[in-house]
Amino acid sequence: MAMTHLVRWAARAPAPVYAAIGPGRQAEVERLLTRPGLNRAKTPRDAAILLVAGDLPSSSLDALNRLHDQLPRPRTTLRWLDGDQEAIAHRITTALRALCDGAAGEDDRLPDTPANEWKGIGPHGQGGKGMMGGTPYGRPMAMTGKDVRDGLQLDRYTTRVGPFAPMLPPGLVLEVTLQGDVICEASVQAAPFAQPAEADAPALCAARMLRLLGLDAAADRVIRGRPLRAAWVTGAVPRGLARINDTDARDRLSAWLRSRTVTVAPPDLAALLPGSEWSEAMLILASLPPSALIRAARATEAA
Amino acid sequence: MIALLALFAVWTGWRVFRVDSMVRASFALMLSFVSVGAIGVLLSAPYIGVATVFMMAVEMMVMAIFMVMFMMNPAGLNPMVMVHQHRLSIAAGVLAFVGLSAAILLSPLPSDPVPEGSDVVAQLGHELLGPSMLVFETAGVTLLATMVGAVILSSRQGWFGAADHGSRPPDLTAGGDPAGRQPGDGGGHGHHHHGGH
Amino acid sequence: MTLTIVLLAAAALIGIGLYGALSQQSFVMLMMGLELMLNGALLAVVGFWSQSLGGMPEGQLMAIIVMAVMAVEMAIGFALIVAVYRKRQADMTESIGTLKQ
Amino acid sequence: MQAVIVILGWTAFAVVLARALQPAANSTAPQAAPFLGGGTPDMHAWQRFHFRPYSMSLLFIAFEMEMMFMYPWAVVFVSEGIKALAEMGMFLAILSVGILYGWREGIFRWQ
Amino acid sequence: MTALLVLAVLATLLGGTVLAALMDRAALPLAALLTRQRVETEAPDRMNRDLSSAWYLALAAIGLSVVPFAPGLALIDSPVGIVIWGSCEALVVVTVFLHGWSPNAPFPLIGAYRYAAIGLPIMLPSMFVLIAAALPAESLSLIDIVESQREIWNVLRQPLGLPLFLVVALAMTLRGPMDYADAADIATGTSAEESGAARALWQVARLAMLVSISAIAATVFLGGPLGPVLPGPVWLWLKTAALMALTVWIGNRVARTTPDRMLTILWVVLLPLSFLGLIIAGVMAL
Repeated sequence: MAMTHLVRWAARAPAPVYAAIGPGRQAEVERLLTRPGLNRAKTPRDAAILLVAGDLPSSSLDALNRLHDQLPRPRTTLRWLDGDQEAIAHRITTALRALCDGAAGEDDRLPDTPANEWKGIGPHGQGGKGMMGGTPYGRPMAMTGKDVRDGLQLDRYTTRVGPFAPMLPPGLVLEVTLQGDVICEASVQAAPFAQPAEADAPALCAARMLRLLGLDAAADRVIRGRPLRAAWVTGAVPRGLARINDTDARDRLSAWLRSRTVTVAPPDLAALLPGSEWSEAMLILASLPPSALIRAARATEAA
Repeated sequence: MIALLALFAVWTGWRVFRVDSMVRASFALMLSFVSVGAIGVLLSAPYIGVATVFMMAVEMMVMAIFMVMFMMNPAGLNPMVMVHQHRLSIAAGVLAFVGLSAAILLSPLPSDPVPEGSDVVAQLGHELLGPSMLVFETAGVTLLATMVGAVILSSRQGWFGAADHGSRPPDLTAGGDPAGRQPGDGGGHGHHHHGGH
Repeated sequence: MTLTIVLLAAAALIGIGLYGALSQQSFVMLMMGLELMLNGALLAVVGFWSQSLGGMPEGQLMAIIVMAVMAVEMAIGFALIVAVYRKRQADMTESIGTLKQ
Repeated sequence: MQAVIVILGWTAFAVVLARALQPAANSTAPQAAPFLGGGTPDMHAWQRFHFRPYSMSLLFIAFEMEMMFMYPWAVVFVSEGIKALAEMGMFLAILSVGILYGWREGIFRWQ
Repeated sequence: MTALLVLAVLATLLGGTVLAALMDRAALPLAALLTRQRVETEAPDRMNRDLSSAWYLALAAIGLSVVPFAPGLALIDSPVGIVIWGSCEALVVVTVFLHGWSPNAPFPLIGAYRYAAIGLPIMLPSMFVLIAAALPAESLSLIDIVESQREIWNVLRQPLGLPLFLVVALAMTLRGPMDYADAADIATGTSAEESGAARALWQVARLAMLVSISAIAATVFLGGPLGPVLPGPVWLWLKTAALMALTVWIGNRVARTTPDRMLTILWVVLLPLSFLGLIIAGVMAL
């Protein structure tokens, strides 16, 4: 009884969609996800539907599979190849209803094997040895190293983020080494996917920064072309972030909010990111228009 | 009730040194403080009891942060024992407990409980303000000295330039193999998935 | 009776704290032992105040002083750990011993 | 007595509720990998985490101790009158020096 | 009487949580979450993961138990009510930290530490405004604080108190400008790795905490159950609902700055403001 009510409510809820955005589709997906019946999930753990927009290059298929498997069951993948917003919105709600009606959903795409074989190794069978050695539970532990800010040498955490990270532009794979939440080293493993000029539209650029500032509703309003209703928006962006051609992140945000296009020379990403705290780094990346960011990342990647 | 809480306080206190994860150790200690606070509330010391919970929740949060910052293997992913002079310590601990217990059990404890319905918080307030400004001034100066001392010691800009100037790595003789794997020697670095070339 | 139970628990906490303070190699864990001993002291003070001192306000003041000692000990202790780690990248009590050389 | 029982009761209630509502978690290996937008980590996320405002947290536990004195002070404030105001003003002024010093040293920034 | 008060707390918590979910437009998504799998991360701290949401919920219930539903009538009738609430705030920081620590994943971990950095100092203004409210009452008990507002509400007598406390409410409920634990730039931070019922329970606990802290604010600054004609509990509910709506509204409309700037703002702007509020309250009370 309770279960049937729950399922009925679940079917009426806005569809939680996690978008894996391919080349050329960023603007369309960003506009699509402001529709009332859809909910933009910020993590795959919150999503039921994986929306794959456009043709992904084969190099990012591994990442897509990893992302797909991270969605909780039951889940569905939808591919969106044409530009028809009505049709895809309809497909998403139909798919969600099918999941609520008991459709089995998709199985994992990757084999059920850990990153490293660990079971039965080590004194407790946990895969580790000694104090910090081995690969306990399948992964090694972080080790200490140089720090960029205060010289306290604590652990460094190295990881690749992207290409479908919600806070990074689609396609960008960053290899970052973090110490705490400060980026010590950053390198571009893959440049963002090419996007048409539409992705540089002031409303979309402003909305990306507004989301990082915790203003989702305001971001949706700006994309729909309505006036912004929020306080302390430009003031919340620190001064001096990513200063290029005499404009910093705050200046670019206020230009976008006044519907002005911003053009900047592509910066040197490898010099821009290290030393900044994670949320500052995300603001820096979001404050660059996609065209500039893509050129910058390609230059860094080539170097 | 008091006996149960006392038992819980002792058990969580014991768990502090028996868990692998530093976060669990800190918060086991916090639970020990919380149950001591609850005993305080039951023993007609509502302010001291609740304030213990308040203060210790905060202090153990900071404790957990520093434990994780400076302990190897902070999450206890590899089970470990990091003790020295183990027998001596056990002996000292047991001796302290036995000695104190004997003193408690053998000496006559005067019985003069807090009078029913006395406003202990207001009494404490009057005691703190007191006839002179002594308590507040002493506490203020002590805490100021602590604040300044903690900032000087912990921040990089000491009085004589950067504090890590001329520092060198430690001798690794004492702790066995504490530095573990060096950062560059393999293991898990082979999984780069390049894309978009 | 209540007082005996409370004081015995306090004695046990002090005993465990002493064991921890003596046996732990790491400076941070040593601080936990100290805190546990102070916890026992706090319990004893509160118990004594409540059952044997007839509600003398000095007893409560004593408990506050114990807590202030804890706060001061923690702030200075951790600041020292940061300073030593910065100099030596070490967090073992034995390594601190070699600092004297 | 009632306060302690109520607090224990709510805690037990919440724990039982959480147990009843949450099914056991289960995952296959690819599902269990930490979410990094399709990326892969090299190591466990648990680490000697470099908490940046550590000097702030030390200043904080010293400063927070003053709360212990302030609560009883608030109760007797009206009956002690202007003297209580003066003492607390002095106390807070002394402690504010510590905060100003910390601010000058930049401990409220990410170090 | 006690049983009735337990029911009152439970009903307020339940009704308030549903109301908060409707204000957030989160009711249906929360129901939907319950139908999905609960994912487990690699080598998590299972005990703390399972307990953190439960503790958050329990702290909301304990906080609400201190609130008087009618003049002189609270489930926890303690002489140190605001200190109990202060302990709840301190334990919320611990709980959110554990929630982010336990999954053994990078984004939750960053969220946990960020919240520890912001959540600890935010307690100072919170304590100062509550102490300021205790001055005219000459007591730390919320019942006496309500009684002291028979002539004039604290929101008028201590104009800085409520605005500062709303900032605390945003931080304690992980909302909008103070949501450093579950922010968007770390993919919803401490709950980034949680799905299904576990995620739903964490969100429910956040909403319950919103009810609890709004009820505290209504009691301390808006006279709680005091009011003409209607019975006490109804006034308390109305005032709580109004403050909940205000908090949600602010949370949706004010931008969040970077954590290190917020830390400086907390110590250098909000803390002196709360000193000022205390001095104003002290002079008014004499």
